[in-house]
Amino acid sequence: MRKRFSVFDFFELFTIIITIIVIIFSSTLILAIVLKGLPYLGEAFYSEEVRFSIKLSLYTATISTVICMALAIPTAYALTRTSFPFKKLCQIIIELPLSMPYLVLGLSLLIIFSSDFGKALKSMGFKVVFDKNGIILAQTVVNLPYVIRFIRTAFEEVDERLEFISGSLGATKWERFITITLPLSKNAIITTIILAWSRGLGEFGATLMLVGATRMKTETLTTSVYLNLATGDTGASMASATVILIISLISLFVTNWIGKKNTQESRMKDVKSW
Amino acid sequence: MRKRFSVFDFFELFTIIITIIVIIFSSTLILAIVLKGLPYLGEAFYSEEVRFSIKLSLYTATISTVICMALAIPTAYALTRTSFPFKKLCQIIIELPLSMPYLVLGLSLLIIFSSDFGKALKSMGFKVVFDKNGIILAQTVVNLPYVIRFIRTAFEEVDERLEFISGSLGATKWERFITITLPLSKNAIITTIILAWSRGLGEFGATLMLVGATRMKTETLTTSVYLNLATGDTGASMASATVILIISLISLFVTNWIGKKNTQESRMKDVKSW
Amino acid sequence: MVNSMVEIKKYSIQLGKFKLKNINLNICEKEIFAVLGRTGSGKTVLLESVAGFYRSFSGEVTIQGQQVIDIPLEKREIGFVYQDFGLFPHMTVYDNITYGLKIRRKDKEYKKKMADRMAEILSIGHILNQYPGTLSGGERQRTALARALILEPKLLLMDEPFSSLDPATKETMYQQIKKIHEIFGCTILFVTHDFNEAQIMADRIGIMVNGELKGIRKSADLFESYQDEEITEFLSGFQERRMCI
Amino acid sequence: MVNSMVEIKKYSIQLGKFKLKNINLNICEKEIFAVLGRTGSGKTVLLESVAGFYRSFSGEVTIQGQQVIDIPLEKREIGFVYQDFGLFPHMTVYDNITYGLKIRRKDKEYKKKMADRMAEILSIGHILNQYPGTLSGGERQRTALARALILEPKLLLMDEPFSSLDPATKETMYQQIKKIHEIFGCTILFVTHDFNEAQIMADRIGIMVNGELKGIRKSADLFESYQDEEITEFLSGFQERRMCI
Amino acid sequence: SSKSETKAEETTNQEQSLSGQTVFVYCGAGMTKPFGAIADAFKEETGCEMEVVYANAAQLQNQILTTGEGDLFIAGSADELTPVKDSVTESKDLVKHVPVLAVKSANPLGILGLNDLTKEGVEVVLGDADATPIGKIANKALTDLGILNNVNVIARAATAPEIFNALSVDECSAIIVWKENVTGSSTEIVKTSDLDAYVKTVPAAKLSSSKNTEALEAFMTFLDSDAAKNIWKTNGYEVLN
Ligand SMILES: Nc1ncnc2c1ncn2[C@@H]1O[C@H](COP(=O)(O)OP(=O)(O)OP(=O)(O)O)[C@@H](O)[C@H]1O
Ligand SMILES: Nc1ncnc2c1ncn2[C@@H]1O[C@H](COP(=O)(O)OP(=O)(O)OP(=O)(O)O)[C@@H](O)[C@H]1O
Ligand code: MOO
Ligand SMILES: [Mg+2]
Ligand SMILES: [Mg+2]
Repeated sequence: MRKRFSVFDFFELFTIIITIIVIIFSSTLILAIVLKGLPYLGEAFYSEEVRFSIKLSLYTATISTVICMALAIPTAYALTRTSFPFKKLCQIIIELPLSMPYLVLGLSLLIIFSSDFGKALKSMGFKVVFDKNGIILAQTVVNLPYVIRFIRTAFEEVDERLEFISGSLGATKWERFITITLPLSKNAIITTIILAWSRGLGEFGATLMLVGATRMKTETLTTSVYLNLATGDTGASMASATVILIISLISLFVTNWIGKKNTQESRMKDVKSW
Repeated sequence: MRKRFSVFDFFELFTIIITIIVIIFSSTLILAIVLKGLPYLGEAFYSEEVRFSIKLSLYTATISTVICMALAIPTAYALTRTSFPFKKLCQIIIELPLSMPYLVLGLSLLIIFSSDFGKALKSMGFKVVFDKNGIILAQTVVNLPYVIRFIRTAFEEVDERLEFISGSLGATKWERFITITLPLSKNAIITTIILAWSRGLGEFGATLMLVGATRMKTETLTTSVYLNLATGDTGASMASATVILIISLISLFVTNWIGKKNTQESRMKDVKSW
Repeated sequence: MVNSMVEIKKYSIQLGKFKLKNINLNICEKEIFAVLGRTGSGKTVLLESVAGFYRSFSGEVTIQGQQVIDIPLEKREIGFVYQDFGLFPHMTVYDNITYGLKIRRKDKEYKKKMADRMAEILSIGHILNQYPGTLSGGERQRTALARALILEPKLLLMDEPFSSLDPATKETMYQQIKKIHEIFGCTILFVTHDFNEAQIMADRIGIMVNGELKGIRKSADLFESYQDEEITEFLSGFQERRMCI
Repeated sequence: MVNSMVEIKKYSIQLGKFKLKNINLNICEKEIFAVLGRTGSGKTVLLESVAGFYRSFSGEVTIQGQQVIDIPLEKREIGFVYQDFGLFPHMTVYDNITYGLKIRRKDKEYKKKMADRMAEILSIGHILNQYPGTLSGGERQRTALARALILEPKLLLMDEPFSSLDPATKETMYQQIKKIHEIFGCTILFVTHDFNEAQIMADRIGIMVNGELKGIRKSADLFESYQDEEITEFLSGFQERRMCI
Repeated sequence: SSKSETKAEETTNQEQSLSGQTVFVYCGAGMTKPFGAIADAFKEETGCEMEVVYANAAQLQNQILTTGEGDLFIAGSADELTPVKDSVTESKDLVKHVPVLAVKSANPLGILGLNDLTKEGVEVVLGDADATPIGKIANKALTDLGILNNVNVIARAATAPEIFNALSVDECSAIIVWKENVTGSSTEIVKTSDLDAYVKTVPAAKLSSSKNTEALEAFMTFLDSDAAKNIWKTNGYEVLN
């Protein structure tokens, strides 16, 4: 009889091998960028243009993520917790832009915000086309369908019985939502925020279409990557890409730390890998 | 005392208003595309080129989704259910490309697959650059970080105690995974598949970089949108975009139907909206 | 006659193949009413019905004269101890217990005071910082009890509230609940499988048989002879044993 | 002496503030052993320890001479009836019950035959198509029992397996489990709060007091005098009541 | 369709020599239409497979440099050859690439030449001055006139079609863009000679990586044919002699 059974059975081994393949591939991908970008990185950090676009990227990605969540959370709530006519249809309309090329979404935005409606907005001081606002808008539109879909899925997984119990203890719908539904979908929401923010940083199809790429005005890091690539300046381009990687790295560290599972919540913490 | 309390309280009303805003916005976005594309749609369907790109789009998006899932599910399992050294680091490496502009990922792929390694692959019959395979690869690379992240989150939410119980009933790790973990994360997985497939349909940044757009050979619907836009042929471009919308619509209907919640699983089915 | 707290009239509901049939019950203010019955006979469904959990039924359930489903959930002021506890997994025992107080915007000191009082009554002081996932069965049950009791509800619905406790702890619980009942003056409707418990605690007892509530009577008269054969059969097992001891 | 099935030697484990201290226990083949004890005293932790749930402990637990944590989980062949049932929420009762058989690649007919037999023994034939979420407490408990029993395990660990059942159903269960025990010849270690149940079912009884397993003796001698004050106190409540009936 | 089949057969009979061979071309995305037609015509005539990768100039340059594959590069302007000059063996000019000044139709602001761009209320969108050839041209032209700093450039776009989009959705009053970009009835080209000095040529550059001399030479010859020139013309390009 095998006394000390190997810790890895075949299936586990298989998953670990796949993981190693994915990691190798991912590292190669990253290295290919970093190796090209590294020699120009110092230069990039000294460039005012790059510093401007770092700020603009962080600013727009953050604001668009906030807007996305502010729209998506109520929408996901309404889609999963209330009943109104044509709900399924509404849901499909909301999710339809999922597979649109970002370029098309950008063009669509350009058409909408160049219409009389957009002109009216502009005269009221809310400029979108060729403006920072447009970057935020483009990122929001690109992300919203996903974000809604993921938060909806998360809310659906929450045990509604706990919400009922919370209600019977005196919590209004709003309080039930804040104290039960939201905390119980915390992990999915953190993941979705990371998605939205990362996509905000990396998006350029819709942005270029709606706001163009005016240096030092609407130039995000990603636009900078694009412009430098178009100029033939691959080094500077990869330097900008490396900056994005660094930002991404920091944000992943931070969110990993926030999203850590509370091991105190069950008896299982000690029990991994039987 | 108010006898018939209004069905909508303020919070619910608020979420529904937000939802309506989102729906209006989403419809406008879609309409702006469809209205431009509709007059050219008939023409598009008769064009052999469009028919080819529909097929190619469906083919590549489907294959890349399959590959993505085939890589992501084992990886997510290894990341959540096994222990190996530097797990947190591995996880971050895998998720780092999240915020990369697709263009950069495409360039990175181009660099890797034009290297001696890529040349060797090519001589072995696996062509990537300027080839269909490249489209699949680009879509896979673009989607993989998200897909892994979402499936990982889903697996983390599964009650590990049920897996232990399954094991104590005689199930090997593989069987536990297939009968417990996977079905319990079904909804999240369906949502992730929709994401990957939709993004596969809509992606063009990485694809264009890696394989360009050769008519009737590597022209997907999305590259067709891009090329027509670049030529100034907005009508044809929007017609292709409308085709994508139609495909998307069909797929959403189908998946909505598959992902329907099994209301028989609890006593709550009758109980909505207290 | 004293005021009636819960009135159930011609209440019927169908859940899958199971039917709760034509329930008629009047529970007075401050009364303690116990429901006995075989497993799967519909006791939990009855309690859930009183709490207004279901929407598609016939007949009516009123609490203090108001249709229960017309009262918004958060205004019903019903304490419910669920058979499977229904604790909030992401909150510590302390946060679970004081949840209702937090919702009512009570200040920290008040919450602390009340939680400590509850913890003392139910002897769960040592687990206040644990999460429900780490608790023992009996600890979970008492946490669920504390969460309902802390709000001093007018109506307390308890579904087998002592089933996971050892006899010694049970005894203490009986005394504590009786004391609370006296102080708050709440009405209690509870389900139990323990005839002894029903007799100790309740003023009246009803027996649920296949979805029908039968043989409602004073708890002292529980073992008096019944017309209904099913009831006799249900009680017989226990009676036999009681005799042989 | 007969062969020993479970051997626990100097077993200690710490979970949060709780400690299970220096457990020593030998359970023979085919023996039925009951664990009594106050709520939160560590009975469930003891059962989980025997099943090899924890990894960081001192001392040892062996099953038929093998360290339990060295046996891969899926080869342990332990039937475990969990206190909170642990049913698979996405499977019907039938699929829950036959889960172990499916894993063992038994054919459809065999599964059906066994499931029907279990359903008859435990009277759950009418709920085979329901999902756990819709079941009553007692139905869940018997589903959990059926899922463990259907595999005819050599060792059966049951954590308060009849707590959600009415007295009449309980009586039937005692008979059925005893019958099954005779036929399969399995060893049973179970936790209960019901002294009567322990005496009816068990050969020997142990009492868990604050993480220590004390006063192990023949079940007939349960109420004989003890040296240990804590045990005497624990048993006293029941004894008093027993006397007054 | 039976007609075209017989036609195809005839051509196959005439010049079977190139069938089975492939010419691999990189072509600027802006010229997708005319070049696609030319490639089709060449294939029909010779049976030679045409593989054309369309993308913007920068992507194409990257692909040429990174992969070291391909036979021919058709760029939007001869300047685009600079980054890949080491990979180019010889190039020849095909057609003129004409930059124009475009405004809303009916020219509401009365813009008659580049100097009018400095007028009050005129908002201009141009290409990025480094990344797009058309942006470089605009900058050069305005700098030569000494008015670059007086022109209200509200935005710069990354591709020519995006510049044109800005005008066609009425987000600006004037643009400088390639002639073939200006389509539709909502815009018009200003008749001025201000940009005549900045006309570029579209080069066809043979790449050093080409291993397919015979087919490539045949195609280069075909590019000089009337058939090819007519295709350029019908797509709004001016053919060089
Ligand atoms: N949604 C449903 N679909 C099908 N059957 C249901 C549903 N809800 C409840 N039932 C059935 O109704 C019956 C009564 O359930 P209930 O929970 O009231 O039993 P109970 O008297 O509380 O039993 P126990 O003492 O075991 O808790 C059970 O047989 C249960 O299976
Ligand atoms: N991970 C943990 N962290 C902190 N305390 C724990 C943990 N696991 C168990 N405990 C504590 O250990 C004690 C014993 O738990 P156990 O479940 O064994 O009790 P029990 O004897 O089964 O009680 P009951 O009869 O109520 O089920 C409890 O007080 C419980 O709170
Ligand atoms: O078609 Mo171009 O070379 O991107 O202007
Ligand atoms: Mg019940
Ligand atoms: Mg226990």
